[in-house]
Amino acid sequence: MSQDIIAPMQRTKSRTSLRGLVAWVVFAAVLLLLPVFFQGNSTAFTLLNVIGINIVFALSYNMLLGQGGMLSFGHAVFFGLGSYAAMHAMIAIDEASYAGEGFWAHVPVLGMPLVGMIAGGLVALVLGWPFCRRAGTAFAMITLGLGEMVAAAGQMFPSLFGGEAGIYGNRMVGPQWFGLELAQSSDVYWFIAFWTFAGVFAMWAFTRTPLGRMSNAVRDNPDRLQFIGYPPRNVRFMIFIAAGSFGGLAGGMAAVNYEIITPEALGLIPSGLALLMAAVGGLGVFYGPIVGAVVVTLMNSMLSDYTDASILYVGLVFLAIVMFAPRGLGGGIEQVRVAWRDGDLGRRLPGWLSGAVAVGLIIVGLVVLIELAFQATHGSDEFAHVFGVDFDAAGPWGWLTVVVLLVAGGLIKRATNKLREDQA
Amino acid sequence: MSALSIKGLTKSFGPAEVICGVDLDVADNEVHAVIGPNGAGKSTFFNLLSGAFAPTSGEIYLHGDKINGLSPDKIQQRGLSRSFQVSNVFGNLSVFENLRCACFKQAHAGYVFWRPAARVREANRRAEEVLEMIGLQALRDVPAGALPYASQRALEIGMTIACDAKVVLLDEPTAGMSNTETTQAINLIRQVAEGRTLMIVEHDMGVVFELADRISVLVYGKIIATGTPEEIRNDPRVKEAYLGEEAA
Amino acid sequence: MLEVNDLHAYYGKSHILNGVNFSMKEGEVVALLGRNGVGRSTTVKAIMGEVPPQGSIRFRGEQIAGLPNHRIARKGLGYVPENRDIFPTLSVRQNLELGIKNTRRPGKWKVEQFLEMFPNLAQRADSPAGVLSGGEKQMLTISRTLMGDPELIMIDEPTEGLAPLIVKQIGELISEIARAGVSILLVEQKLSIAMDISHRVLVMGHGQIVFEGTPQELRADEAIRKEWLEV
Amino acid sequence: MLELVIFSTLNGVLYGLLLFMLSSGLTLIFSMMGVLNFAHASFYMLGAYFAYTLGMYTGFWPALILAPLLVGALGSLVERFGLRRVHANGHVAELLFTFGLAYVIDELVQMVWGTVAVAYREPSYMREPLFTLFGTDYSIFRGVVILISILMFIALWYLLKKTRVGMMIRAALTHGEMVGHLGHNVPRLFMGVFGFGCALAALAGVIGGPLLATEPGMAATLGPIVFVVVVVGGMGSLQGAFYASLLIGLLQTFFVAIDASLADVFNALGANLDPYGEVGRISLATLAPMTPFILLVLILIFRPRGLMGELEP
Amino acid sequence: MLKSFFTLIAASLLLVQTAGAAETVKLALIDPLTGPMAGAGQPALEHLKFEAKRINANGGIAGKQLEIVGLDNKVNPQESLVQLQKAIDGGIQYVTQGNGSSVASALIGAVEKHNQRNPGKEVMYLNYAAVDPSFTNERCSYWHFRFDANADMKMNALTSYIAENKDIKKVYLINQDYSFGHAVSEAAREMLKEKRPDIEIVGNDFHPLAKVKDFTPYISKIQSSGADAVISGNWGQDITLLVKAAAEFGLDAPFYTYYGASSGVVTQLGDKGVDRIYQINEYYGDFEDEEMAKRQVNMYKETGWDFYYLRLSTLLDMFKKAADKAGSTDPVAVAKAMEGLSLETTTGEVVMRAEDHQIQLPMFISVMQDDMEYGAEGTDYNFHKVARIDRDDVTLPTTCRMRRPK
Repeated sequence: MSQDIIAPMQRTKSRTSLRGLVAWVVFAAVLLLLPVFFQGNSTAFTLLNVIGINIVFALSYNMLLGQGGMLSFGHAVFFGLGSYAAMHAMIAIDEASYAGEGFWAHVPVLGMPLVGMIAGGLVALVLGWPFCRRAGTAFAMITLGLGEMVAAAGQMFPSLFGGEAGIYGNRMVGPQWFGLELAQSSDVYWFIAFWTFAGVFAMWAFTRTPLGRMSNAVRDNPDRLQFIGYPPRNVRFMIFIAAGSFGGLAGGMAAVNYEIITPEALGLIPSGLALLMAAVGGLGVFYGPIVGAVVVTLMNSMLSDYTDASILYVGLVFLAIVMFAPRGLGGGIEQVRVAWRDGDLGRRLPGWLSGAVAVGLIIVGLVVLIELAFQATHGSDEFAHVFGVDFDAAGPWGWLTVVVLLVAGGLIKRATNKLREDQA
Repeated sequence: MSALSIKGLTKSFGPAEVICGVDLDVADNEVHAVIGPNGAGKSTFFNLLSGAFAPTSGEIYLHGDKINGLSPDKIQQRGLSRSFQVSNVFGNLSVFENLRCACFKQAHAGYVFWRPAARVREANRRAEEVLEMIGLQALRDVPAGALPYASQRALEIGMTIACDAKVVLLDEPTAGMSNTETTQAINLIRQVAEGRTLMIVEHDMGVVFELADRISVLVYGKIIATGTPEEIRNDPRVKEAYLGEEAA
Repeated sequence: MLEVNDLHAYYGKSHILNGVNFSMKEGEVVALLGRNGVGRSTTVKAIMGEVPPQGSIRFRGEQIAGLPNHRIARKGLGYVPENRDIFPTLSVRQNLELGIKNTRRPGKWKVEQFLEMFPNLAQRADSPAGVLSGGEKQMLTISRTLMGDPELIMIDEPTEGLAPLIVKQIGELISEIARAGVSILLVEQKLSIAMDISHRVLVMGHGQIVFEGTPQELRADEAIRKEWLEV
Repeated sequence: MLELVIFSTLNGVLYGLLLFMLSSGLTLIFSMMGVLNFAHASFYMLGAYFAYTLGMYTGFWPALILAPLLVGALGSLVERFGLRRVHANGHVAELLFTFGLAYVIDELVQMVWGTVAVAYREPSYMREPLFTLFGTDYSIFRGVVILISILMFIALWYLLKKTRVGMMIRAALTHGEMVGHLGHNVPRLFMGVFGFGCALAALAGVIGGPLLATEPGMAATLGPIVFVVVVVGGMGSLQGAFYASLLIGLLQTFFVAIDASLADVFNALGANLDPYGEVGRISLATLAPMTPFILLVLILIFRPRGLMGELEP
Repeated sequence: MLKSFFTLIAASLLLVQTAGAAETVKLALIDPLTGPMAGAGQPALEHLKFEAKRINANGGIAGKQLEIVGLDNKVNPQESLVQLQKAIDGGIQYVTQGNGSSVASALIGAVEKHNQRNPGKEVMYLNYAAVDPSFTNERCSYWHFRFDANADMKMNALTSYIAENKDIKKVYLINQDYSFGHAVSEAAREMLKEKRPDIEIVGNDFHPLAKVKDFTPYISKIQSSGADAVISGNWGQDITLLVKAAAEFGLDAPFYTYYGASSGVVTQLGDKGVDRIYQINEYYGDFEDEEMAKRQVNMYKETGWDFYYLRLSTLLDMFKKAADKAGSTDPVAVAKAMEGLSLETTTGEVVMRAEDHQIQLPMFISVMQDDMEYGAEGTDYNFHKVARIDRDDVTLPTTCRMRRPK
């Protein structure tokens, strides 16, 4: 498999630098300041919590695909099973604290992500060995089969998975730590923020360990790996376990956040979501999946308020990124960052800006087109509402707008390409 | 005891026998070159020695230990390491990372995930050493895939020796290099050869005669001659194999 | 007919061709000699577009560098690759038939003609070509390329790994092609047949042409032979 | 008992043939271009919907021809303007592309034809029984489906073995570059094969639509099974895909037909499984739709090159 | 790209915060509105909007105008909780939902916890179609009201009808392999055993949910078992494909189903369903009542969907009645008023039982027929009433021990 879309963009610094530290301080500060910004807005907190979970989930997925070169269609198995384990533990805490005795009575709910992590890792440990013989298509297919099978099992064993209705628990039980009673989503935010930070940091640190490096090595060139003394299968297996653990960590976070887990969480759709987030954000940059998780989560939860074609937009965004920006949004950000670092930004900015304008026009044109088409075929509303403007599919003006926007966008794009060629 | 001892080695792919009964002994600290026309089976021969293929029959002893049939990683652990004809590095890792990955085995650190790679002192020290040896300090943080060709070849050799193997196989280390680059490569290989047993497949006769203590000529899967460079140069069978009747 | 000017080519990072210059005339047989790894095969691959070429390649005055390979082939260049690339699941006859570029315009070479020329192939005309021996495969690939009526055929190491008797047969076939008026660019390592058949020889070293002359001149030039060809 | 065996066989074969029609296109595409087309089942769905809409104007038979042609053309365009562009970024990018394409096609189908199933039915005269056995009818349409599948296999076989294009395809499977050196336009051949593969999927859709259901979820449920067929059969092996299709078709039908639980099976093998426990209680019929995936995982563990494949994926 | 997202969020947050003005009362429908399951959520949304117009024309709910807000959950429980939070933040205090027991289970838990943790901001959950019996038994919640008969009540009604039919001697059960399917199968076996011990259960099959494309093997099995009737709780494609396969193989046994008339089934089955597929529901397709017929005609004209969910109309009417009675749209007051409330509907009197918040209503068995006066989905087919089962024959006792807030 060619690794072009996975390849990191630039020189990789091998020593921890001060700049790296700054990034972490900024990340922590953002996590600390967000609540101030969104105070009193529980929807925002709810979304932030989902985003936090998805960040860890997407990053854990990228340990496989981006870092280790293993395309998986079954990563939700670890997320889901980790979530189930955490939920069972939460129920145990509930029962034990009701009885007032037993091991679980002393376990705080705050620690549930660790339970999920252990469960995810164990599942990967038990299942993973036969899968890791090959990367590439065989691995993709076998994880697809695994996902389908575990999802089916989720429906077949109600005592463990609770049937379709799933199992549910209460997070406000057990010993309370740091005064967090976890009643409101704003309370849960601190829990999520802590584990998101811890998870992201741990996964970043993992990339710096020998095994993390070996996982890049097995991605780049598994054949060579055995000639420096490591069977690729062993390395893949270790990565698989690590990715499973962090997938389980995200699952544990989800268990506390939602207080319910259903077998659907094991299936192909959430696995696809992980892939979507990682690919949209960019596989080659460490923070790519974080960007992807933010964008895809927001699109998933918010876009349907504005349009019935929301899923179509998600699909089109994904397709556009695969076709035109294979390094994802993170790759784009990295390009800007590198240009800025190299003092190249001033020269390249005009080209990028006019390119952005062109793409923006084309996007707006396409959105109007899709909305018009939607109205024309479904027609329950009289007008297609786009960006606060009403368009009528029956009249010519809407369609004309589309043409104008697309043509204008196309022309600017062409001019931009020429500008860039001249620069190069 | 010879460093590498090969007895009756054969390899068949289906009906085609590519290596047909090779016997060869390579002494400790010897630089041994294998030459031969295209398609003679040199690459297959190396692949058999390094474990990429399992031999059909015959034995290979490394310092007296039988290694035929072992997997490449096991053979590597026993002290035989090889380079590749086409640069076979980890393209997206930096030069230093490439070397460090190659050093982890010796430091028993490849599966370590509880401490940063930067703290695996032994591997870091060794990687720095090799980096200096192959003269790529300036390109230390450049992804290996983006290196100039000659540097990539140097890195290839660097990775091969990083683990401190006692026996090193180099597959066409100077293929595709210019004259000056070739000279540099010869110097590097000479450095590498110190205290090691070296086996080289090479087409550039200048390089071969410059480096080799002994030469074996492989034609159609058989070694038709083994000897010092002078003996080989004057062997009519070798001339024929290379140039056809015309020259012989 | 064929003019190659300042041709460069890379395999990944490795700079294989370093400014190759040569030209060929109509009906000429030229041998391209040199040791392994000096860029002989890469030169023909670059001409066919299999390796991206940089520089100028003109065929009958037309620039062909950068065209897709089928367009180059349709302009009248034939290519017989080193590894022979016969289609193993197709029968011998089908292999030959696939050499025809346009079924509506029959060329001067006929399937039957080759089957006559090589009784071994005729015997196995309808069995899968994968079972042929190395020599037979070589005959088949050359014949297959001829079915497309090339005006210039480039043959990469036709005798590699073949027994002396077969080498002789191939030599005869190549002479036959030359007699039919097709120009030939022959990539060889062995001097023997190249010296017999070719009008002109080119010797390559380090990605460049280092000698150009008649076979006689090469035979006389001990220095070139020592430096670039012999052991 | 006998009727159960006969009808299970008939049904298994019919389902298997349908699966093969789908997977043959995917196999061709994969073996030529190395692309595991995730959107293949979406083209199957498009076939059904196109035939439904066309059928309203032209009737069933012309739609049977026209819909695959249209979908084939669409597939060619996808190859030309989508896949070819993505190809430079490697197989992961190609897979992601087809993954996204499946997403978009599914959504577009919902936009155009609505979220509920459409009334795509076979012509009424085909609903009559072809024969009746043990009181069970076997409709003419099912006979027609079997006939069409068999005709398709013959056509496919003829195309690959006897025509010049087929020879080119077979040659390009192993030596794509060489075919180009002989003066044949390989990119166009790829485009054609991709389109042809999509057209085969669409043909399966035209007859699978009335047989099963024409609804927006039809691609998502069948998609993974088609992959299973291709992998189990051996990547790139048409013959393997054929056997795998029939195997899966028959396995699924017979698992349903056999009235036994896991406990029965294991206890018959000498194990001791609680027949009322959560595991023992599971009936084979319940497991039937999972058989493809169980088969897939087993095959990949024990025989990674599949039934007939030459190479490991 | 990113920036437009931030503006999007900002805009959406603004939107929900300025909403919730005094003069309207909002009811959020949390159901699949996009994606493959949208066919289940969209008709409910249209039905609610259609009926809201009528309610508003008649004075609204406790004097306020009713507004229906659709929130898309893609039938995913986790996503539903996000949407619930969005609704709550937008000042919405009433949510309704019907598709998926998993979602209902998540919503019951979430609403319960929310109300406990946020006194004064209570939310009420009006369930219109999630039929898992446990929601009004062991899992009953004060804030959850169910307007559909639960799975057991439906089976009670259905088995009462079958018990009357002496021709049925052998029954085959085929259901989806998940909690709901198992519940249907179990209820059928128990109730038939009690009401007609002579009936033999000749088959009890489970198949995975929405995974089976080819039902013919099951039909062969049913055929060879000699069953006189088939009972199935299948929904979605699983019921369509099942009955279709039966028709093709000339299986004449009637199918007694829960969801034989859900959207898309009639269209796909066509004449294959006639006289073959029966449904147990709170309504049927004859529209004998003139007023109801008018609503069906108008709604189909306006929205393209049939007037299928009588219970959604019941839900809104009861909501109105309770709020009017309480004189407030505060959920605490409305919930209190709704307990034990009765309402006269076109099919007779229905009562919201106070013990478990399970509606008590008469039910109907109907069968698919051709040439109906009011065809479903633009066809000539619809479900013709076969029998009415009185409220008392539908009702079942509850194990609910309702915990009422003080």
